[in-house]
Amino acid sequence: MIAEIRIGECDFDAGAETEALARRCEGPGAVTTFVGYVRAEPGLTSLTLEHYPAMSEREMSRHVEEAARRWALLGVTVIHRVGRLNPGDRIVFVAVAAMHRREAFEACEFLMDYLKTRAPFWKREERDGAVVWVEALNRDFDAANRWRR
Amino acid sequence: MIAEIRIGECDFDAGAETEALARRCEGPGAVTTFVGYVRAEPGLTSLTLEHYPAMSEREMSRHVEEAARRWALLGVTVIHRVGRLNPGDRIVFVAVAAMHRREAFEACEFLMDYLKTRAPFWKREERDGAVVWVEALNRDFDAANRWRR
Amino acid sequence: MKLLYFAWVRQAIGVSEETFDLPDDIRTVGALAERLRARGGGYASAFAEFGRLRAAVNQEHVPFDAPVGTNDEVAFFPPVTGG
Amino acid sequence: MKLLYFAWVRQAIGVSEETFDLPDDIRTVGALAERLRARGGGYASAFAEFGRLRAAVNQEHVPFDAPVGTNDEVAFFPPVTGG
Repeated sequence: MIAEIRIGECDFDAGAETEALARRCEGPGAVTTFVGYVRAEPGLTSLTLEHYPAMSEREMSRHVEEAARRWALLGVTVIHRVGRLNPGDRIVFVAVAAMHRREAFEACEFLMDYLKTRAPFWKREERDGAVVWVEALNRDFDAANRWRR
Repeated sequence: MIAEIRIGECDFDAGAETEALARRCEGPGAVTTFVGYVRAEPGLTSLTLEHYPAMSEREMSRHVEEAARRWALLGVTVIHRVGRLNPGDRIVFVAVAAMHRREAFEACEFLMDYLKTRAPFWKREERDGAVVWVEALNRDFDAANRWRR
Repeated sequence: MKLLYFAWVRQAIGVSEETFDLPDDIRTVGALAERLRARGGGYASAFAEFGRLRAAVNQEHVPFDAPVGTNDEVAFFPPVTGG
Repeated sequence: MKLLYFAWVRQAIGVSEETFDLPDDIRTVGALAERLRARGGGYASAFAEFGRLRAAVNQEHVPFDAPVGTNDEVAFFPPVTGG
């Protein structure tokens, strides 16, 4: 299983990353991807992401290892941006390559659910001139708990 | 809900399609995509896809409409290639844009499960010089039946 | 009526489409399939096992007990394998 | 030991990291959080409600009853909101 994990301010090209993953895996049947964006909402002018650098990459590696234990995966790419972003900007990319689509879908959703609830990133929004920290959502924890066993 | 459905011999650029969908939807939170490839398997030299042109696009439109009834979606792109393909070539692309990732993941998997079991496409493989029609898989019908209600 | 064949059904029969004058006594997809099978040759082998076939009337999936009419487009094919 | 603070915890306290000599009587993350709260000011507000805080020891998530040692890196932060 080939894993690539990147955290940084740089934007990413979802198509190029998808193709790079497929090539690295030499003939997967399926690649599932997720791209998360800063939503365009009235009043929202920017989103700033901070993280715990020593922990965020380690934590994401642990999630990828856990996914590889649960499903037959050929490769995974996880990219998470940090810093100041604008509405419509890409935030996060998860791509999973597998021989069959079911594994690729499940592992991709699992990685997003874990990333949302365990990877040490925090968002603050600038809304109508005020800066507010984004609150964690119960539904994200419910989503992550589905994978417990 | 903005839907785009294309069937033809042309290849596609998954990244450009993902971005085009996100732009059309004006600020979705999540885009989930699936890319299906011709698997690289020993002995497999080519895969040829035929379809029922008058029906395939209509059937795929019906699947997209059904997905839009079940989930709050902002946009969907479905691309299916036909003709002769080689190992590693892209076959199919499904992208779903939504405000939240759960809807995007579920609708994308639903569309793939329906496409696999209801869209009128047929594959024949050239393997070690012999031409064989691909047999439908029970697991694909089991996957599609999960969505029945 | 217009008849269409796909994949190995088409290969067995040797044509991809044909025009067919629907006899009055054929009212369902299954009865139509039986009549085609009775032609023998490639038709007999294509329609040997109905369990291996699927059908569409006017571009919609239908079971073999679905009705057919004289202006319908009826297609016979194996279970689909796209995606 | 090294202490790290993130998001509104960092903003309330006013520093992102500091060195701390762990007293012998503090053996858990929770006891450490209580001692920090007792400093008052920004610490008192950052640690006002433990239910709103999460912790990591040496870059791994831990509950508040987890042990801490003198060479650990301990981080306090709100529930994460990435992705």
